[in-house]
Amino acid sequence: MDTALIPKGVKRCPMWQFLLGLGIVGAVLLWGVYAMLLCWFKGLNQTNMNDYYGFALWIWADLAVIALGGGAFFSGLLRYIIGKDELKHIINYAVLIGFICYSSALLILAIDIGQPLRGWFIFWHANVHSMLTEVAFCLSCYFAVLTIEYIPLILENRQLDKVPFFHNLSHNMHEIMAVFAATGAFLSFFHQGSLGGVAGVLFGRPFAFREGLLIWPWTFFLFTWSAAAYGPCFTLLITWITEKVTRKKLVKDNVIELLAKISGWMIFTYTIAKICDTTRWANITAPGLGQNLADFYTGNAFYGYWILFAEIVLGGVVPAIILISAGLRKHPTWRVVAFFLGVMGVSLNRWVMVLQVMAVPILPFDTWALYYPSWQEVATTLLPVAYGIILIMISYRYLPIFPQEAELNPIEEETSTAVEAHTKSAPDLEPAKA
Amino acid sequence: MKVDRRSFLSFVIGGAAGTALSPLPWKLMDDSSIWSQMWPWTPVPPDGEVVYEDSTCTLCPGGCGISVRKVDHRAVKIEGKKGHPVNDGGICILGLSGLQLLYGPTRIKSPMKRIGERGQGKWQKISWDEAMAILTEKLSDIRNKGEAHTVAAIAGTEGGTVPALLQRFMTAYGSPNFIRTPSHQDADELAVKTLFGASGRTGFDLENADYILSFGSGIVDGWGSPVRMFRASSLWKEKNVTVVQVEPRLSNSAAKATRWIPVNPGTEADLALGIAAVMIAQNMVDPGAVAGAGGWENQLLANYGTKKVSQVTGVDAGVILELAKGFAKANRPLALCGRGKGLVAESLRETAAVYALNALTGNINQEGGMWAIPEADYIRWPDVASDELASAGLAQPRLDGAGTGRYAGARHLLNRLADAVNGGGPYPLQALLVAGANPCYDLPDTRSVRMALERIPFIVSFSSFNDETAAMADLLLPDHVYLERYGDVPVGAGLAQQVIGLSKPVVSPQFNTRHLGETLIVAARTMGGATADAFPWDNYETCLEETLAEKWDALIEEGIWVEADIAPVADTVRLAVTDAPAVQAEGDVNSFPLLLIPYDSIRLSSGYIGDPPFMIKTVSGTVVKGKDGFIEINPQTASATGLSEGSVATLTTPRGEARVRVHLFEGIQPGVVAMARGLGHTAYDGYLAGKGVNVNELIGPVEDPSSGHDAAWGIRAKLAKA
Amino acid sequence: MFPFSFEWLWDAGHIVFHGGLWYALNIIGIGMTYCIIKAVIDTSKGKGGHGHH
Amino acid sequence: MKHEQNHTTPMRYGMAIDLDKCTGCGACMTACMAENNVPFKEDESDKLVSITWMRIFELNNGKAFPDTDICYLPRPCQHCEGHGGHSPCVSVCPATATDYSQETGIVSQIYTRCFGCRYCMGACPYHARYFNWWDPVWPDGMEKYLSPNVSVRMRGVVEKCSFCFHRYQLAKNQVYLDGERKVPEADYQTACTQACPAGAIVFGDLNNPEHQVHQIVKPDSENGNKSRNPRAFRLLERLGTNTKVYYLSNREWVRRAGDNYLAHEKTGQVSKPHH
Repeated sequence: MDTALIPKGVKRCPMWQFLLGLGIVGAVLLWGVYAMLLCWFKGLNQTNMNDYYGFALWIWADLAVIALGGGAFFSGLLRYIIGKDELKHIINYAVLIGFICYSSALLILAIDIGQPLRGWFIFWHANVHSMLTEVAFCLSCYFAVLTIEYIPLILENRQLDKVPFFHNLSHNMHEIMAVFAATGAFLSFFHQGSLGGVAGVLFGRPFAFREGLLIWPWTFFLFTWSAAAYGPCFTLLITWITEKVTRKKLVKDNVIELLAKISGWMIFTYTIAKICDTTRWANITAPGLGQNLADFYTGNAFYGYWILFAEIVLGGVVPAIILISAGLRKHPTWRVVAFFLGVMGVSLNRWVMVLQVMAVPILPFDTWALYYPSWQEVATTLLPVAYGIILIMISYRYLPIFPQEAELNPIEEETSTAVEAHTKSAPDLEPAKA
Repeated sequence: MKVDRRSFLSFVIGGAAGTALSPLPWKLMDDSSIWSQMWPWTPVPPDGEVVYEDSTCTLCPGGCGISVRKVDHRAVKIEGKKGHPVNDGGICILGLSGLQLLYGPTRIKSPMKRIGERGQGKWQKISWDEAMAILTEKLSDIRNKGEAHTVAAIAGTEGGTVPALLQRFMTAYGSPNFIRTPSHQDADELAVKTLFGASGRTGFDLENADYILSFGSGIVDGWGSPVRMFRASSLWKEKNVTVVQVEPRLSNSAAKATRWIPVNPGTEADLALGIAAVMIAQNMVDPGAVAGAGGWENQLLANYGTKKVSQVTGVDAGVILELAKGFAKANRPLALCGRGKGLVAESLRETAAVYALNALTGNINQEGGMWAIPEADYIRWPDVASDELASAGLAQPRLDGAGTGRYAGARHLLNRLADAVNGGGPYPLQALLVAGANPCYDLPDTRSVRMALERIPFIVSFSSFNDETAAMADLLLPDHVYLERYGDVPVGAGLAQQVIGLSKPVVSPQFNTRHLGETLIVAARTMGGATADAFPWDNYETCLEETLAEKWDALIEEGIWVEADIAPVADTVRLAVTDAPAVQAEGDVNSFPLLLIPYDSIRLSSGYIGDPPFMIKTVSGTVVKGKDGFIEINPQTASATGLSEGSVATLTTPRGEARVRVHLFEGIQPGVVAMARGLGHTAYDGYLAGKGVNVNELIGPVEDPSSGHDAAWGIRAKLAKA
Repeated sequence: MFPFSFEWLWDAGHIVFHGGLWYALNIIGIGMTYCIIKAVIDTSKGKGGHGHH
Repeated sequence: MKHEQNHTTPMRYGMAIDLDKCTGCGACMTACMAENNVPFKEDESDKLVSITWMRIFELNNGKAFPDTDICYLPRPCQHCEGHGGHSPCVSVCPATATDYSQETGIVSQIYTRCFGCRYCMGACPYHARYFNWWDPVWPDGMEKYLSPNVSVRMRGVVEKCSFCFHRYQLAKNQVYLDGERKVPEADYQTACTQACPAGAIVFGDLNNPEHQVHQIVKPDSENGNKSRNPRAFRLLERLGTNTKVYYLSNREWVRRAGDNYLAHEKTGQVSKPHH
């Protein structure tokens, strides 16, 4: 039915199966959209946020998806600037995941603010001293870069590519993609960092506050670093999930192992830095403000020392060790466990830096503020997930996302035509000509 | 025209680019921000000329001067009046919230008659003429049958011309049943009469005292004239005056005091007498102000030995001695009583004991001491010439029994009304007029009060607000609120001078309401005969102006009239042997092991005026949460019952049962349960109704054997996990 | 965002921040403009499409 | 963050609140609500979503009966100066909707500029900032008492205590008409100060030696504006927020409750604010 749109040389599931899947995820999407409209029209009273908990579930989701979407900028950096050429086989997917993460982040921000119609004030009346301003600018600009990186992929759809203008546009964009990738890396460095700065500059909150370099608290660098470290983990995890769902091998192991190894070393170095930061904070920064670890991790029903352990050891040390040791890395199961732990670790870090920051009492006579999200918050947080799955489904079906797919999954019947199609469409599948 | 794909795409892309480059999106963005900056449903208060109008607040007996800021003829803010002898610029939380009462949804906006079942809330708006016709016809009918005495009137206060007009109306009409709402004023008046042998009230020169011994008086919880008390409290801090608060619970007053003496509930009188006994025994008494104390002293020495008192009160013997010494040795010591805000009359034994302490130091009618002064006496109307029907009615006994027999000492016993109406009285009531009072909420054992009201065939409420009693009425004749009317405000409330404030209309009446004085004058005139003759004034303003006579001009000019130089009613206190026993809490110890005591908070208006939205907003989340009301208990009491912070429990007393939540508080004696007054309203609006529990539903009146006044300070209770 | 908004100051913070911002925006803008113009030219030269290259 | 040019010396309006006098009566809270058109809902018992520019905290000494003691602590916006106007909230607002005035030392909030990101609320350790989760709705007729001097806030923006800045503007206009240069102490007082029946709040210019608040606080400008009065302390002084609301108490436990201390640290002896 839609065979004309499906890339040559690959096989896709029947239409009904595709539509059924789309329908199920679409239902979740609609639920999320309904919740989003409630938040817009009835206001943020639809959430369980409160004056102590001004940042809540979806801001965590926001920070988490941006960290996880870091795979796009870091893979781009490695591919286009550092010149790790093998990564061209996964860069498309990294870009797509990044695009999903960043568009979701922007959508979440649009739901989160009390006056969405005035959201553009953040640009218009920008306060350059605010980390959030930096976030907003770099986030929007980098989203533009991701869009630019994603457009050629769309234009490579079999039908669109037939339009000469689109073909040329796509070609030209590939030609100068390194420039965009470099700009993207620059922007990412700052907005990932600024997101870390968002918590780190809060000198009114000893739990979040960190000293730093010039105007940037240490969390600035830690966030950039962790996004670069864990972003590829997420790209690889999603790739693995996609392979499981499609029951196909989509990316060759050498590509995956290369990215996993880089990610592993990044996580390793990041974790060392994080441990140094935590040690300094626990022994110097916080006590200097009259507080110690017990104030942050005891006296409430949820936040205990376990979260520190889970973040740094389970989400840092363990995946780092797995990914940097060749034996474990080459083992598919261990590798996936590491990806999973890594994704959990960075998500937990963002959780701690948003939600626990809000929960810890600061005034000595105040109490912990624990919060649980309302269904509207859960729905709006699931909305981007559903949206992401749908975009992946559509993109995977109609765009040549995985350059190695056809090679790894030769279509056995009609061998002659397939081979012909394969050779013929090979240039179409070539994603990037740097 | 053939639209191919290429031209279509060009059109879409070109159109999008063209729109983006045009000013349209920018204009729309700008418009949206302007629109979102002032959504049409967000009110924009109109600007206008600013004027300040002074008046007197009547929301409590405190009598503060207020200054109302008006913009564009709207009252916008109430502030304290600077230089006013009572509050000098200060103001309390209730006074500040007055405009929410004026403009609020709780107002009764027009005269109405009941059309549904009682309490169903179905009303029909009627004209004032029709309303007055219903009232006067009904009253005339009863009177013409020779049953004028079967009409009763409940008033929130006796002071001022409006209550006086109501009282006069009752007299002219022929009913002895004008009943004032109970308060510590009842016990105070009786104690002054008993100890000084003359009618009057006490006044306290708090500002000049140098040692304060308060037996549960809520010095900063709304006792006396609240703003004056706050000011005094701060003054004492500045002058390092010792303030001792005797109370089973760490109230705000106790927290502000220099020293808090936790005492077993209901044993304050014993402690006072114990201190007196020490003073006598150790010869620390100034005999000047005391007469005939011999017998009393002997009785004291015999019955109130320090050891025994210590046992009863739970206060250390050493502490009793210390208190006695501190009190006696101070230059100008002052003892106060009247628990909390003084909402309950309390026993003569307790009040007299505390006043006796003052007398023993000789600090009577002295600077920094307790004064016994006459009530302001400016209402001098000719006596009512009763006709035959009136005389017959007035010859009947009062329904509450006050003034005769066992209750000879009492003037008003509203606490006995429910019983009387429910079958214990000499005759049934045919009609009840309620003004400035909310007995269905305010009296102990509200259930029996409601039951009594259900038996009364005709109830008229003059209330300005949808209160619980108005909800039970058959006819609503709403009064103006204080900011819409003239009125004289004689201030008692423990002031050592006589002060009369003037309430003036700050804004014109907002609704179709009528001044109660006016309503009474019109009613009397409509009824004709002797009743009309007793009301010779054309209207209320004339009445007020004539009554205040020479004070009128001063009041219009200054808003206040102060008589500082008043002759005390008497200078010596006559102490006599009494055998009145201590007032016990109702209920038996075995089934009800705990003691429930109500407490007062300045943030909870308790009385005729319900908490306006501003005030209820300030109430802590450990007093009300959602619809749940809290009790305070000591963690020890809680763990014995298996309760923890916030857990739900059932509180049972001999009078009722309520679902409550638990707040653990170290500042309360183990075994004692405290509950705030002022919650659990069923009437008013959604901002107040249905929140918490009305403690009056759990507590019943306990008669003071000496007077019949309600002397309940608590009730036995039990607590179970729900 | 622009020097004419009232909170604008010619201080280091604004110069560095907005300098970086406008620099990035310009690269993106110029890059895309280049791509589009070049694509228009290429197309007019008959390049691209239908696999004939 | 704009440095305004002014011919007179800059002012630093601030407060001294005597906690030994404060009775916790709530008049300040209510005066503030009435003065500043603060909205209310049917249920305000959840204090986490209850807008109270001035909020009274109840502190206790943690001791068991009968040694318990409680103290009330009124908490307006502390109008942090931080280091040179770098208050926790002002520096984080992305849209310049809140500003530190170098002229008066007042932290302002521009409701029509705020787009409700709530970052400032997260930054404020005093929880002095409140979000309008709901549309402000007054019961029919009650909107009559709203004051035109303070704009009614719309849903979705943050609001907070302004030290009754509109009163300063009115006083300043009057001073200008009268040909004076400085606003006299008595002409500019906040609604809470004016209402407090216990006289616990003293408000004025901390820089002006003639003002009572300066005489009570005796701020030490060499030492981060710490008070030289041994009774005085500031909330969370160690964070370097450099607040302009000082609290006074004779009770050691109350002074200690004003900041975080490690077990071995003594009140008033810890190191200087880190800024």
